[in-house]
Amino acid sequence: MLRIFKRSLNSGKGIWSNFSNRSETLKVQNIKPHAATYHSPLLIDDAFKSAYEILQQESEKIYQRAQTVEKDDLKDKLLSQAESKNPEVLYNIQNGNDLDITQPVYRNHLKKQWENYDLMILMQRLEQFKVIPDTLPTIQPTVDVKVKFPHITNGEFNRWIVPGEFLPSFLTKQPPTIKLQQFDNYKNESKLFSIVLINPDEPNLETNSFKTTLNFGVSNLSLSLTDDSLDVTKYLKYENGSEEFSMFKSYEPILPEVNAGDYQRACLFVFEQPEKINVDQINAEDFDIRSFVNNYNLSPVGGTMWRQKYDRSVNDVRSEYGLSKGRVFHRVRKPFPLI
Amino acid sequence: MFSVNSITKGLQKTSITQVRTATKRAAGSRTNKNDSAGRRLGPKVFEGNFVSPGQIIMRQRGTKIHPGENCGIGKDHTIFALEPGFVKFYYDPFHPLRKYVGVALKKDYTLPKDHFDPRLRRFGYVEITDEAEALKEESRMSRKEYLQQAELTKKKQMRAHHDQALSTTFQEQLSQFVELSDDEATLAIERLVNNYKLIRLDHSIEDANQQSTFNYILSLKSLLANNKITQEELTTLKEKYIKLAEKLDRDVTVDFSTKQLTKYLNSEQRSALRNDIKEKLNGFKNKVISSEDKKHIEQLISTPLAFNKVERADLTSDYLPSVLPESVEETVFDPEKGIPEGGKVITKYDNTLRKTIKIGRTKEAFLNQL
Amino acid sequence: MFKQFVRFKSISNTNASTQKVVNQLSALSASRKQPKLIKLSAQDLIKHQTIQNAWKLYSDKLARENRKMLKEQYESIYNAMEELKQFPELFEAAKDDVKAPFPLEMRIPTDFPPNQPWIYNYEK
Amino acid sequence: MVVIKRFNSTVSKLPTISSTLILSRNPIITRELPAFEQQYYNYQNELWKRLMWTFPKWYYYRDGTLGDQRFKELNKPPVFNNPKLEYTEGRPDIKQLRDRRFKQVINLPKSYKQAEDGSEIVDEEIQDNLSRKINPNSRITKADESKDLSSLERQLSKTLYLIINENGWKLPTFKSDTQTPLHKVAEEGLFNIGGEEINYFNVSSKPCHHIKGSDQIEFFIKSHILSGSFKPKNLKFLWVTKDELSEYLNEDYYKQIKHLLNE
Repeated sequence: MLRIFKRSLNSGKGIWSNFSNRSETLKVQNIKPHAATYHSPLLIDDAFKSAYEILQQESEKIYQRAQTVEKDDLKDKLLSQAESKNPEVLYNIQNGNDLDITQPVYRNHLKKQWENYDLMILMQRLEQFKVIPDTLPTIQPTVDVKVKFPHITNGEFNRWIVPGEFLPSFLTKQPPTIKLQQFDNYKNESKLFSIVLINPDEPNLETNSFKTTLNFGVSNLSLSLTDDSLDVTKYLKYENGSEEFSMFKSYEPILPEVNAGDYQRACLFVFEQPEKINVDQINAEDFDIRSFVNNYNLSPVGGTMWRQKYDRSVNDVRSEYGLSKGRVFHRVRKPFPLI
Repeated sequence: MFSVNSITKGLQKTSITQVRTATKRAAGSRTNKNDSAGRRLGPKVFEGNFVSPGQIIMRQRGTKIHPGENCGIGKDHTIFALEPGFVKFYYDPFHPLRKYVGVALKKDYTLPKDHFDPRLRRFGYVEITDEAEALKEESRMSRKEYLQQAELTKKKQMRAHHDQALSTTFQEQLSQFVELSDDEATLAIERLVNNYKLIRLDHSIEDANQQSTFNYILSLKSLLANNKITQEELTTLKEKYIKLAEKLDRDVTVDFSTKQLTKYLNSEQRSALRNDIKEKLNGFKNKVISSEDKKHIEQLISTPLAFNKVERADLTSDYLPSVLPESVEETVFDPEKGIPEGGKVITKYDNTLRKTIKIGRTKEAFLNQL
Repeated sequence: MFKQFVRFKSISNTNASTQKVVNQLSALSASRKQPKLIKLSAQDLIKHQTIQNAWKLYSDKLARENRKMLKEQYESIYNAMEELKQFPELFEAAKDDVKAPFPLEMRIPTDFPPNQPWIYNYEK
Repeated sequence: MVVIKRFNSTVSKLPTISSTLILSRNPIITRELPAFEQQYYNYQNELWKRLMWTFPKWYYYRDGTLGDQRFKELNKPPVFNNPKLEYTEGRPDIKQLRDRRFKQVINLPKSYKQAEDGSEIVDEEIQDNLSRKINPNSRITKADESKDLSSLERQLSKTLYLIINENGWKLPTFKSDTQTPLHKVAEEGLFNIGGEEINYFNVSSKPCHHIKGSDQIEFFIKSHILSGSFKPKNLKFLWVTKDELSEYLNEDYYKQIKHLLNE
């Protein structure tokens, strides 16, 4: 028997048993029953019952206060606070159940989780690999950007990539699925985003230096909290002539040549647009990310990066994209100065 | 008594300077002994001078000057250049008390660079123009890679073999579901094999279908890029394939766990099927299960497209436990009244009675021995 | 010579006083006396956290009320003394707080009352 | 909300003053715990008992002694772990005669005789014996049962305050001149109306509060009654708790002095 926080336990009169205004996703999901050999601490149920009532009354007060508040962020904070001690919500959070991002309490939990781990990793990689300031001057992410390559049939790569890791070319040969998890979108509105993938490490032999190439560019992509990714469904629709978003550079994988530096960085940035962009004016051949940001008044809200170097699958992918065979450089770096 | 003045006057007049000549002074003084030759410290090149990689810029004790951009530091704090360029001495606003020396890659480049500006970087590698040499360099392997070649080839062959086996089973079964021409059948089987691989990695059936379509469109684009087909051909092939895919997806899909083709069901139909099966299974709860029942239950649980691997394991442990629970009264007997054929007596501890009790179970209770 | 190995029951050769010390130390030592750690199930863990959350909320509220009362009492005394400044003699008398000895008769509340809850026969 | 005010020196005419005595009887027994507090402490107590070390029986009851015999009679050994048996609620984990999965319940031999049903056998001879069973007094007194509001023995777990009836219920108030200290006025006043057989403790000579009227100021003096009794002639009086006080006093008046009173 599940002797747990069933709403029947609390006579069902409090705010936490009322689902007329609250989402069903705040209900507890998938309760695992105790093993037959498990023994609960004694008297835990009595204390829990009273504790539940006390917290529920407090939550009711916070809900009432939230009704009087006008500001979106403050209201969101209060709504999150009102549910943060709800045992059903806590159970869902702690037991790996699917969390509904539209609920303030889950959204704030996910935001905190992101800030405490994934964001730190991302910023470390962006700074250590000098993605900032080599591309953008700096960035303060507010959106969790996750990338994976869904075409792969190899289980090893069937996952979200970790910023900074080395990826093989057979993995990156198709456009990635990009998931943008917004945290400050309180009303689940649709917002316009631009996504660019650039490689600042393409050799430039004329100057004995590097140039930046644009490998993928998408604009006017409308995403919300629930519709949050650019995936195969959207790519297919685009192929079939839909105009949900505009592409100013179709995907071209980064294909490093033999001995062309230690590695090449794939820098993916996400920008929030104030308005629709006319993509015909964008110069995709000689792309400068800083002027792109300035020209269209974009605000960088997130990003990620990975690294690539020459591997045995590069030549196959080159031929798939109809590219000529890549150059081969001498293994030893020569002391010729910059031109 | 003499006054001091008179003594000094006397000294000036006589000008006696006393020199110790015969006393023993050959050992020298204790404190003066540790002199050494100069270590030739200091800057070796100066502001604006050109340096090559490895050239020493400064020898010092401790870090009088810190290594800045494109400079390295040795174990005795010797600063040397890492890149060819022009020496610049500067202060860094992030460490206001330090002096730095750096190598600017261009003559008129000032250091330190603005914090938010991109770095100026030198490529430095030279292209190999000789084709044979280029090929040699390209095919060069590290020892680690070389040693892994055998295993990699073997894995590749196994994958190909596996794919081939899948293709043949699908080829045999495909005609049961749809009527297709030979060309279409090849495409369809390729598609179904890819779908199977994706579904195995937890993609949904619908996602896998779309991914396979997208794969085909990209392969067509690749043919176009290599001038094997024209744009018009691409459009017609694409439309043809999309029609084929629609037809195929409507009728047939792959069941991951049995690796067999099966009729496609959409998500609503699948959940209805799941509920239906669960209801049927509930009919077997708390009942004696015969060997036919057992087969039937196994069949229900492994119905294509109904449950995933974890759910199947859960259902099996729920509905086909190795020993039926004691709540199934027909399987329990009183051992004092005699033991039926194949029955077993089990001794167990009863928590409520606080003593050991003996319970007889008939052979029907032991499902694992059916 | 062949020696047969027989396991005897070990006889402790400690004397009585040493054995006493051993006993006393064993009463203090942790070996074999500790219970199993409490490993709460997912549900019970949530219940425990809920109880602790409610306790925190409850005791915070009590402490807040207490602080507020003390603050008000202090302000009352302050205002009363300010008012008393109109009457210099009274003010001086109030200021020179003659510390009365703390009464020994004052008792701390106990769980149950004494046999005689109140002493009536007090004489000066 | 009380606001700190500064004394205004431009008052021309001095107001009349009075000294009011807040005479309290402090609680004699501990407060009644609210339900949640009680449940929380019980739960924590269970956790604490569950994590307690095993009782070193061999130290307190040496093997073969009479005490050991009595202890064994009272405490049945736990179920031992028989490897041939099936335990549906988990295998016992016995160390030193204790199942380590649970709290250990110890019944100690009683120092008094006990009947079969656990009730005490009262023996006249041992009424004053230290080993007799201790039966605590009831937390509810006769005064509570008879609802005698003028008794000092009522509501032992709460603070009681003295109120008297002089044209309506009020705290004892005494007119003061500008010479005698306020606490002396209150003390004399108390002895005047209630007799001198009161042992009381004056907390401070400073007033704890004041209420300002148009031409009079009322100062409050706090003190505790320790023993003795308030025995006035021809004066009705009551000992009431803080909550009850709100029923007897003027509503505004009670609001002004509420923060001075304890539960």
